[in-house]
Amino acid sequence: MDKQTYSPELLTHLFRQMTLVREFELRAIAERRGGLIPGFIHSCVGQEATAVAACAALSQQDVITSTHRGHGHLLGKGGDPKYMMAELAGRSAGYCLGRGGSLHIADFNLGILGANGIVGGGFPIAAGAALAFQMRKEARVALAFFGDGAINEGTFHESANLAGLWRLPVIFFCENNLYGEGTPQHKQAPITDLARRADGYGFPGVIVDGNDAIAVYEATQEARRRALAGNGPTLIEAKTYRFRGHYEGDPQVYREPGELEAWQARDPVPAFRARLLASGLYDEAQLAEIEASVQAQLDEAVAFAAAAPAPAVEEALQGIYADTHEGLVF
Amino acid sequence: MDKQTYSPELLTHLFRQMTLVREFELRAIAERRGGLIPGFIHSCVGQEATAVAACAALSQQDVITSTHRGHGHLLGKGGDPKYMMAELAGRSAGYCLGRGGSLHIADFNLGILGANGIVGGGFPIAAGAALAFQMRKEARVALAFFGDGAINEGTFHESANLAGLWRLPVIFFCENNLYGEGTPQHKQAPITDLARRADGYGFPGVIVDGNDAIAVYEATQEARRRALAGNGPTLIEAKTYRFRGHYEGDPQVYREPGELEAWQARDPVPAFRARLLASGLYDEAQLAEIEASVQAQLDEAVAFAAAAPAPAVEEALQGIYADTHEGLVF
Amino acid sequence: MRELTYSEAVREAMSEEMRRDPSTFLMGEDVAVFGGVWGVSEGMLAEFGEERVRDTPISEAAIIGAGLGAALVGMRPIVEIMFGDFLMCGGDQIVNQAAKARFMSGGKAHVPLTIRVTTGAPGSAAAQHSQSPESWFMNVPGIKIAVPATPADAKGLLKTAVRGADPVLFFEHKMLYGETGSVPEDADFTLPFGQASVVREGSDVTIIAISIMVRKALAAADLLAGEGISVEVIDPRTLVPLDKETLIQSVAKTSRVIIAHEAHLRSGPGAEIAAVLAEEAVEYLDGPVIRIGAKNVPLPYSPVLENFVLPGTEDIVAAVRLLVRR
Amino acid sequence: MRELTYSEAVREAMSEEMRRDPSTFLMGEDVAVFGGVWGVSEGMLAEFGEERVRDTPISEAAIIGAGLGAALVGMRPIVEIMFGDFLMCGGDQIVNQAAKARFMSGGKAHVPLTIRVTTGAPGSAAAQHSQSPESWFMNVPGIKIAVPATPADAKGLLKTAVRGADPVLFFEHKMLYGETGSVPEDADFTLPFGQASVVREGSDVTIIAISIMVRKALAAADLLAGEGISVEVIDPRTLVPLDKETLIQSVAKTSRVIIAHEAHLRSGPGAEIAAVLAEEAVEYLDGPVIRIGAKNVPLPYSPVLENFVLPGTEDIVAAVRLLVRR
Ligand SMILES: Cc1ncc(C[n+]2csc(CCOP(=O)(O)OP(=O)(O)O)c2C)c(N)n1
Ligand SMILES: Cc1ncc(C[n+]2csc(CCOP(=O)(O)OP(=O)(O)O)c2C)c(N)n1
Ligand SMILES: [Mg+2]
Ligand SMILES: [Mg+2]
Repeated sequence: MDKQTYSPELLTHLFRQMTLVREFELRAIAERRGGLIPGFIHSCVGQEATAVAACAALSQQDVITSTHRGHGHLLGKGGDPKYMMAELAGRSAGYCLGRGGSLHIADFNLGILGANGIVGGGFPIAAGAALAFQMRKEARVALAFFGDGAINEGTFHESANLAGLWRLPVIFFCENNLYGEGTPQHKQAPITDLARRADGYGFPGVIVDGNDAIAVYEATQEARRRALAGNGPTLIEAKTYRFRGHYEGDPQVYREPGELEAWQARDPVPAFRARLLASGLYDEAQLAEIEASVQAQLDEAVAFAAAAPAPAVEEALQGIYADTHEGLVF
Repeated sequence: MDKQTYSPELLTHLFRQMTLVREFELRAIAERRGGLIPGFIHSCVGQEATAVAACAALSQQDVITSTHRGHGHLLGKGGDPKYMMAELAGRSAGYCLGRGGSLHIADFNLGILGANGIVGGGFPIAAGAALAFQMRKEARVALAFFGDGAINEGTFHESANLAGLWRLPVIFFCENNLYGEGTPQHKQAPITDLARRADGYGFPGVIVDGNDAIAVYEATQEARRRALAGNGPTLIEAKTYRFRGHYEGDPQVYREPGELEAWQARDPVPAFRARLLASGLYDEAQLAEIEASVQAQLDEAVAFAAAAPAPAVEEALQGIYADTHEGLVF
Repeated sequence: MRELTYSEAVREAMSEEMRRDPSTFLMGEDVAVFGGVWGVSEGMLAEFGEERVRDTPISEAAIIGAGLGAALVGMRPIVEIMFGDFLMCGGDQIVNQAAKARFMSGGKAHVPLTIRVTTGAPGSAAAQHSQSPESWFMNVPGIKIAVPATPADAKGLLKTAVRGADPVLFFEHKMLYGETGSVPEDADFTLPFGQASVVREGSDVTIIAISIMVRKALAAADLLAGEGISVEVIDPRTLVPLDKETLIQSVAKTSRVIIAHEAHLRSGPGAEIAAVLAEEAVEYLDGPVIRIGAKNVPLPYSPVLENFVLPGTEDIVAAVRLLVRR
Repeated sequence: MRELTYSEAVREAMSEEMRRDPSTFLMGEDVAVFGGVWGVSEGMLAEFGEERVRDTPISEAAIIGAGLGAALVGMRPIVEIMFGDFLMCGGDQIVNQAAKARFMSGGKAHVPLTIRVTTGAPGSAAAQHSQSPESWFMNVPGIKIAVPATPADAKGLLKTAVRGADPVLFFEHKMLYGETGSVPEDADFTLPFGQASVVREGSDVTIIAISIMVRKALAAADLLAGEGISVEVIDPRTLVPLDKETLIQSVAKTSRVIIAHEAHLRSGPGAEIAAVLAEEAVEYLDGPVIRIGAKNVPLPYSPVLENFVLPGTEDIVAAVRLLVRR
């Protein structure tokens, strides 16, 4: 890591956002226990590097499709923790006015086309957005986040084929965290390196250490360059691990002994912190200050969510159609 | 081709059945024009070698799933042209009692799990049959026929993944005839050798000359051996070409100039005939006799179909459920 | 007004909208070089080029979902699914993605996506190519459903669908493609969703007829007029939204009602319409709400069987006589 | 009889059938090691081993279709789809393959395939994990649909489904899993499809309640009894086949009817039931057929909104009062 290659803005951004994602998840979990948050949480603790660094390689005009484990992606793409927390709390001040919850957060201004409760649901959407960019000759890409479990859905195949065929500016970003719910990756697919699948669609598949923010950033940047140059999609497989249950409350009966501990030793957030310190570009005080600012931001987010009023019941019937037809209930 | 490797029974079978498939299609087309047959016909003229030789490598206990272009598969697997022709004519003497037609012919005794009107509909069914064989420790395989267009359906991916993962005794047999309806293969997928896709599922993909019956037979036999040995699926891609329209009546605006003629020069039926003669194992009279017997069989089939009565209207409401519930219409 | 076929009317609507708005394009299996298996988009490739008239792989989920993705970033796609029977191959992208995107995002997503799809039995096409699947999606809030019965309605409703900002399932009946009718030339001719058309006025019985059954209802009405029975024929034109008012008013007038569609009877579109009437028009009803539709078996191949399963003019006539003579 | 939870009843039915018949097995996402995300198959892996209790990849079309393929060659599979919301990911294998295989083959295919799937809103699970999609498949001839409301019904109907030779969609309501009830111990206890259960007899109003709404209807009936209103509660138990007779007889007695389900109102199962009554029981009706169900918007996340959208006991009570006091 050196100054020449990585601007301080970038490094600070990566560190701050990874910290934010980690702490956001821990706060959300605490607030769920505390009763502020009514729904499920699928936290991405342990996967901060993929979410943040992949998004860091994108422009604001680029778009992403996210998943059930989407908080990191959304924060990475610029999502405001205030509106996210309010959404998790089911308030109308939230991103989706309390109608969507964790699984459905979207912000079209930030290029977040939506988290998704359907595994594999985002693939065709990302391909379609990329098609629009290509047709309009815009220098934008679409990135689809997905898991090692999701790659086995038919939508992956259909979308990868379409994207490869039309050389769409899309990046298929697989967070291979070794499990889909309670089923290990090796019991979901006959191959371990999922990047191999790209060849069947005529585009490159690359494997990257998903706990190394810089490696993720570089791979994504390269895929984006390819896409913008008209060379089509890339499949990036980032090897990573989720530290908490599939959802909060998951008894986690399925883990291999010692596996969690081994991965925790490679926790991406402290690893990146240590690297920044080692590089000499940052000192402890600077990082602590960033960390404090994250905490302050989250204090504010939680306070915002807690203070926000619950939606009025009539809101339940709003925002379903753009074109209403007077006098008709439908 | 020599006596040692290929028994006269096999060679005669291949020649006779390929001739039967070709002539069956031509008869069916004529009878459709003549008004005996009411529905669409998707003929497999030009693709006789794949259908017949792949099935020849199977046992009667093995099963196949077929497609909209299924007459060759069915005849290859032992289907009786009489009941097929009667089905095409919509008579209750037909395989499906006139309820299914060309797209839905099935014969469970012969291991024909069904033609299919849904492109890609047969993949999971073949995988499931193979699963049953594996669980019951039966020495049987399932073979799924499909086209170069069908491989882009999500069901291919999900089924190939499942089959590869569980090492199911299944053969994915792709008849790559260069078109899906009016769209050329290279406009449907970014790769031309579809066999490449097998690697993503951890099993071998092989390419074979689909107009060479012996090559098809050998590849299928090898795949079957693999499957029975517990080594899982094989994807066979047979390169071939369809000589007639996607369906009868197709204006065929989409063909490359000269393409049809080039492939007709490699017509699998006369090619195999010539090879038999050249081998010295057969003389002209023997082959002509086989051809005459095919014609006689088809005369009989057409006569059978034409003479068979139309179904009684009440039959329309029969055969939908196994378990009926007295007094309840549902 | 000149006469157009239903097929030409659909093509004209698409072409006009594509000329009008560069963000509109068409994609689907064989829509370009082949011109659509029903010939509906013939000639459009030549006019608009392969960027905007796109042949796709055989991948219904990707086709629908890519349409959705393009719509979410500002395009106005028309996607074609060759047969309504195949909708479930991409069903999730309809019910969980396109239909819900706006609501789930708190009203922020715009989904100007039109899914054109054929419906109905073209004759001996058997169980997987003959269905009328309109009602499979009626339970899903967020998607509108149009079922035009005439060339003019096809044009006007399709243009409304394309210009709108909501996802629409647009069902074109295969056996109507060749039917002709006069169609307005005005390039801004659109028809509102949720407005039924009183196709024929009458006083004794209301027939609420959907898609191809409008023709059959009119034929029945002609026949019955000879018996002195005055039949009102109403075409809802869109199933979601449904113009309850017009239906209820007609029943208030005639006090007898028949609902006719080609979809299977059980839980077809007629179930919802009958339920609406049983709830909101029951005091006007003098007799049962009769539904006419395909019998509850998959569509058979043999013409004898298929004719028996499909609803026809004679079924409507018989039902009207039953209602009137009770 | 001992008390079991609904969840235990489902597990017992599966386990008994698997002990009885080696051709029965269970597969689905996380059904083995995890014991099912709802815990329904907990312990079954230990008893039956990983050959017969199989975790699958996340591939709904392959899961359903592989179940069908295995059924066609003589197995008797139970496949689980975790949420009813995901059924359209494998929808084609249900509607065009499993449902039609027997009919299209002229009655020759046997399809002993049971598709177990959860339904209903578990609370703040939002639009893609809360749907009650029963009616999406009711229009499709060839597949049966069960909607058990009690542990005993769950056991008896599931065993019938597994032993039968037709494909069945078996909807288990997530909020019923923890409910207890007495369940027969007889290993051959089965319940016929197409036989409604008169859960509570009454004379003033009939409530036809589906799945979780049975409980809410009973609660409403208790409340209303205090007001001197006698409510009959009927649970159809299977939607296909539907026991029209019992429903009609009840309406003949009470002349007032409410249909309650958690599915969205438009084209929910209640549409079909209301239509049947409007056709076959109209002469008994004294007042409108009232449907109660989720409002026609996707299920919202926020509890305030979700409660407003979902139907509750108070909606039933209000509807009954309206009907009786008219
Ligand atoms: C179509 C569909 N099938 C199943 C589920 C249930 N489900 C939710 S998350 C999940 C596991 C996903 O695994 P993976 O893609 O690896 O993502 P991860 O949870 O590991 O981030 C499953 C099976 C779903 N939401 N949608
Ligand atoms: C799910 C589905 N999508 C589309 C179709 C329409 N269709 C029928 S055959 C066909 C082309 C199939 O191409 P291929 O798989 O190459 O088979 P071939 O016709 O060349 O034998 C298409 C698009 C269909 N029947 N089912
Ligand atoms: Mg995972
Ligand atoms: Mg082909």
